[in-house]
Amino acid sequence: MYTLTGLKLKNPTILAAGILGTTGASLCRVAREGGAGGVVSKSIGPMPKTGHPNPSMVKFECGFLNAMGLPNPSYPSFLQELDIAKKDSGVPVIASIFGGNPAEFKEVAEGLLPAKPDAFELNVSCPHAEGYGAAVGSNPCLVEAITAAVKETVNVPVWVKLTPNVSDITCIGSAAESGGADAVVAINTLKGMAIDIESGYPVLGNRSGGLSGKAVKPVAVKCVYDLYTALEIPVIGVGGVSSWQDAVEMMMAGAAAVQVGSAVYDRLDIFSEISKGIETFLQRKGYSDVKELIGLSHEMV
Amino acid sequence: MYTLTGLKLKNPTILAAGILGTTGASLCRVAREGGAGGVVSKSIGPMPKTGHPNPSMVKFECGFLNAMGLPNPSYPSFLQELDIAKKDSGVPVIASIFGGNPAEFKEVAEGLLPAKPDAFELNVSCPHAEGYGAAVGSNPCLVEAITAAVKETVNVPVWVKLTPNVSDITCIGSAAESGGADAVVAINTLKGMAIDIESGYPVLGNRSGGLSGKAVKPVAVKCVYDLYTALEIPVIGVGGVSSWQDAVEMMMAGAAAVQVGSAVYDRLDIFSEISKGIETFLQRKGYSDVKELIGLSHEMV
Amino acid sequence: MLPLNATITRIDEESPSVRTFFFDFQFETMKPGQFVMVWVRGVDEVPMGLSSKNSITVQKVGEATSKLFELKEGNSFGLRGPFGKGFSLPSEGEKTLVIAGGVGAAPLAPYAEAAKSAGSEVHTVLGARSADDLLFEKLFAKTGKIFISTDDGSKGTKGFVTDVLSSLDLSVYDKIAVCGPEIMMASVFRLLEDRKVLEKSEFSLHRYFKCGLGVCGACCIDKSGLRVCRDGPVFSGVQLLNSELGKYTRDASGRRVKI
Amino acid sequence: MLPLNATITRIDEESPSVRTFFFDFQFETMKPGQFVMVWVRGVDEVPMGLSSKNSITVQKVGEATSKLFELKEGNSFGLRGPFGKGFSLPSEGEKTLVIAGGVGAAPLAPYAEAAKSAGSEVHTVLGARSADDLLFEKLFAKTGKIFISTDDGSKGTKGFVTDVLSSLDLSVYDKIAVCGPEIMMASVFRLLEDRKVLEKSEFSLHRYFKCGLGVCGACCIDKSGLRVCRDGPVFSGVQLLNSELGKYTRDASGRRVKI
Ligand SMILES: Cc1cc2nc3c(=O)[nH]c(=O)nc-3n(C[C@H](O)[C@H](O)[C@H](O)COP(=O)(O)OP(=O)(O)OC[C@H]3O[C@@H](n4cnc5c(N)ncnc54)[C@H](O)[C@@H]3O)c2cc1C
Ligand SMILES: Cc1cc2nc3c(=O)[nH]c(=O)nc-3n(C[C@H](O)[C@H](O)[C@H](O)COP(=O)(O)OP(=O)(O)OC[C@H]3O[C@@H](n4cnc5c(N)ncnc54)[C@H](O)[C@@H]3O)c2cc1C
Ligand SMILES: Cc1cc2nc3c(=O)[nH]c(=O)nc-3n(C[C@H](O)[C@H](O)[C@H](O)COP(=O)(O)O)c2cc1C
Ligand SMILES: Cc1cc2nc3c(=O)[nH]c(=O)nc-3n(C[C@H](O)[C@H](O)[C@H](O)COP(=O)(O)O)c2cc1C
Ligand code: FES
Ligand code: FES
Repeated sequence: MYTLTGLKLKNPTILAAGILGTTGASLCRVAREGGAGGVVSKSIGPMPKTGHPNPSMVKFECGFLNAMGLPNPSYPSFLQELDIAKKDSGVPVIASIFGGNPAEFKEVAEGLLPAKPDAFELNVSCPHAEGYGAAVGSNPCLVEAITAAVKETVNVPVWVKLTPNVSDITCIGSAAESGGADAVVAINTLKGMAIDIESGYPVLGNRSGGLSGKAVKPVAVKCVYDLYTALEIPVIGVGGVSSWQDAVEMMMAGAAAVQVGSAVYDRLDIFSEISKGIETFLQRKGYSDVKELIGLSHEMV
Repeated sequence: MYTLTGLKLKNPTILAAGILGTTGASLCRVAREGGAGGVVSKSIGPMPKTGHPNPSMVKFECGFLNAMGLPNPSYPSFLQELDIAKKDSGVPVIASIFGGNPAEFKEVAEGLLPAKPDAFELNVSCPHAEGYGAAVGSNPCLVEAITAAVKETVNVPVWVKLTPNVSDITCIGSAAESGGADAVVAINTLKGMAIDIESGYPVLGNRSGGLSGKAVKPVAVKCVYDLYTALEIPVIGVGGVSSWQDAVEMMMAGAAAVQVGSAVYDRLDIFSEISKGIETFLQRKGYSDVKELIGLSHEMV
Repeated sequence: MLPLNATITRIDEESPSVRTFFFDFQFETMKPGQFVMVWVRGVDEVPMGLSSKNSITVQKVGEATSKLFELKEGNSFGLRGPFGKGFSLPSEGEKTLVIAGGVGAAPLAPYAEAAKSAGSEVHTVLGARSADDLLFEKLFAKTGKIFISTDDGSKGTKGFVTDVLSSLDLSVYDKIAVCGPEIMMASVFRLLEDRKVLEKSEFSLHRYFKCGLGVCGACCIDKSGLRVCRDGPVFSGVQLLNSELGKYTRDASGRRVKI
Repeated sequence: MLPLNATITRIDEESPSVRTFFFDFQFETMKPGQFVMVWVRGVDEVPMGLSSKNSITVQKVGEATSKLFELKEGNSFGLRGPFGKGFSLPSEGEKTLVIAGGVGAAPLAPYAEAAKSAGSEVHTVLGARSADDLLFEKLFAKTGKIFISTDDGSKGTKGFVTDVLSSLDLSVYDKIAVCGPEIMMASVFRLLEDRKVLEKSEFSLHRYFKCGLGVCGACCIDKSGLRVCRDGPVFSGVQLLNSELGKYTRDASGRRVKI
């Protein structure tokens, strides 16, 4: 058992938001078959959204580009999915939510409370949804206000998910901390795009989108490293984690736990694999507790 | 022949700054053996700098991390190298320069004028040199002032190289344009780091550094795409270009020419290879001029 | 993998609303039942079963398929794939029953051929609204015995494929492969369950696909949480016990929609 | 490739200032003359020739090498490589002359062994400041005839390797492999040029390395612009004609420094 902002996780690997998180059943599957220590839902908003036209996700050599456009059934419809996840997943279920302003965030959080999510994750970082995500998450004042608004509304932990598409991520992280966040999550995807040279068309339906997977790991590690230095609250590391080595690296940079997104493409049980790999590593190195890894690289000078 | 801000290039591929650009002889080799249409020197500053301790560059699956720390012999020593490059490379030679403020940029530009570089490229984008590069290049006012200061000093084209580590690269690009830049170059490396999990030490001597190579291409394409929309002046695309397809993609996004950095790792004659590949592509597609590719994706809606 | 550029080499008119588009390369490793994401540039990208190594067979239903229907030989579209799990092939000497409804015949045509090549005796139950809409009738006839049903009785049994099935001895088949509209598949499912032959059956499902890669979760079905795009689209009948099949699907936003 | 973790399995004291560090894995594909980047964590990363598939032989000269000398068996350092171009091996029956000065013997020791294994007759000219500093004397002696020079005359010819060379008939050798301090290599170069045997010779150069990958340009030599880390460190004598060898090198900032 591993405690993070009061949540008891089976292990320090968590399903990232927007990955296999649209239905309660798939969240349960990731927890049970995949071995995730906790699961985050798809980001849920105030109104149903169909998202951007396809192609909404493509794979390339070093990662993935996606522009889903925050498709979601809105909070009233998602309640039943959250119920299923809470009942059957056997792990903490974190509801990811988004909105265009503090009031919308508050509305969605309130709306999902009946299903008793174990925590909320505030998506102020999606890079390709106009008026949402990074559009609000690049502004420290808004991030603080949104965090405070949700904190006021709920009495479970609130995590704030940050965008790397800013000059200084620690400044946004600090705003979340000031707003009362219990943890920050870094990183959401990097702004990116690809063009089909045969036709000249941008490949994504939305023209541009967000980069994830192996390509972004060094960027994520750096963000986590800097946030660990700047903040008091825990940092949850996400971005390109696809092996136990990546997870250890992220934790040494300062991550209290890791989230895994794109790498479910390789295999669903990546979570068990990572958590077993970490255990073996701890044993080999003679560490008594995974917590000893957290921020270790800061001491190596 | 291909004209870019008045420079006559053999082809639209240019050696990126900081790659094989410390000596005149190696610049000549990249032009003659490598087939580059133009070459940019290592960034040269006001004082000799030895750079960060090693490891200063490592390769990983999807790219490279480097933290050279702007090692350079300073402009007085570099004059003789620039002379050699100008005399023997047979292509336009662009002097990349850096400083901590407009006056330093002016000093370096002036100092290199005797060697008659064909253009200057202002490095306001290196992500791992304190007080230089991105430290000044994230501030639009400084970028405008620096550009203006160099423009005042020299009468050859001035390119401004931008950092992607900002919330909105077009805002920095516009500042360069207002300062009188003849072109912008995007992108310099993305902030990133890697940790050696066996020891816990960050791998780079400087702890963190900049990400280049394949991993950053989607980010670079997006920056070029956005800059092409926002600016009047040409955009030169750099970041992860390692094949003619990448070059075509970059040009379709809006790049008037491409620079190639990390991919010289694969082979030195990547420049000839790319320019031949572009030619064949133009023929196959029935385009009469490479310029028809520039910004093409903006028309595909 | 970014979309490949597929240039149309031939277009076959299969029925008033269905065309087969052949393109200029082959998915050599394709298994019948696998699908591709077809990118109609500037419009949308939609899943289509491969009707051969180098073709898709498309029913015109909405925006993307209408745009596809405007394309001519020499035009091109983007293709990613082949994705997903196909139908399992019979072994030599096994008997195979193919049950195809409407455009569901598309992935079953190469399956029937492959089953025959594998040395299986193949029977097909082919259903459509009317005679004109029957797909790949000749092809299925070539691979073995064929039973036809049409809603309007213009050919074969009047009614649904289940009306044909009710008169067949299903216990003789080793593999039963089903694809068609969900309502039809749900009826077939119940029938096969009743006849206790569900464990020999496989169904190819349709759900709204976004990524097609098994990452986004848009296509997951209840209660298993299986991904239609990756764990399917072909599922064994047993995997679909207690599933949402025939009850509801989800729209692009993830909301449940009654079938 | 990120640095591998190399754990020290044995340390051999070769001379008062030189130690060989054996580590716990082998660079199976290593060619003599190739180098690794040795990462002394928290200090620096420096190039070292491989003195065998699983060892480096290090002279203590400054910060990184001093830190290395503090390490014990069981301690570890990081290793990237093997990088660069090694010495070319003789064919069976060819005669090889090895010319090693100081710690330049490190990459030449595995070369002499490999040359002998390839069926070549190997002669070695081994130079050092004094008898105590002679490296791998026994190893070279095992691979063939050995000629020794010491600056102080404490063993062999008093003087430099060139003093030994001047009394040898160099025309009998098919390969001449040279590594040592630059001053020494420059003298050898001139001597070989005079004797018109430069085209048989190869020299392993030292320059300041940053990336070690052939990308940054820190190690390029005049006038060719060749990269010592990638196109070298071993160059043919002919490649070095009209080069900066023996004239100047560059410091970490890229400034020319007289030799
Ligand atoms: C695995 C699979 C294989 C398929 N194979 C074939 C085939 O071989 N031949 C064929 O004609 N059709 C096939 N389909 C159905 C085909 O994908 C839809 O007919 C097509 O998407 C309609 O697109 P549209 O833009 O023309 O219609 P729209 O007007 O966009 O929508 C009409 C209906 O098509 C479906 N649809 C639209 N977009 C998608 C999407 N991204 N993913 C899934 N369904 C969508 C929805 O049910 C929607 O209600 C298959 C579907 C799946 C999931
Ligand atoms: C291809 C190659 C192979 C080598 N093989 C061996 C070997 O087998 N055994 C051995 O003892 N030495 C070898 N050297 C030399 C070795 O790299 C230096 O002795 C070592 O770098 C000194 O580091 P330091 O920190 O102890 O010294 P410092 O105090 O840092 O510097 C002392 C001198 O060492 C050299 N040096 C320092 N850093 C570097 C660097 N990054 N790249 C190149 N030179 C540097 C410079 O000449 C410097 O003036 C080799 C060098 C090269 C280029
Ligand atoms: C298909 C897809 C959908 C995503 N949807 C969301 C989302 O709804 N909310 C969110 O906060 N992040 C979303 N993300 C971002 C991921 O949660 C994660 O931050 C990012 O992908 C980096 O991690 P990875 O490299 O492990 O994928 C999505 C990512 C992908 C690839
Ligand atoms: C080793 C190395 C050194 C670099 N030095 C400089 C530099 O001095 N000045 C500069 O403007 N950019 C420098 N860059 C950035 C490159 O010019 C280029 O913008 C970046 O690497 C992305 O391109 P790539 O993916 O083709 O390498 C350097 C990059 C590398 C890898
Ligand atoms: S469509 Fe994304 S998981 Fe199936
Ligand atoms: S050390 Fe970088 S090119 Fe040789």
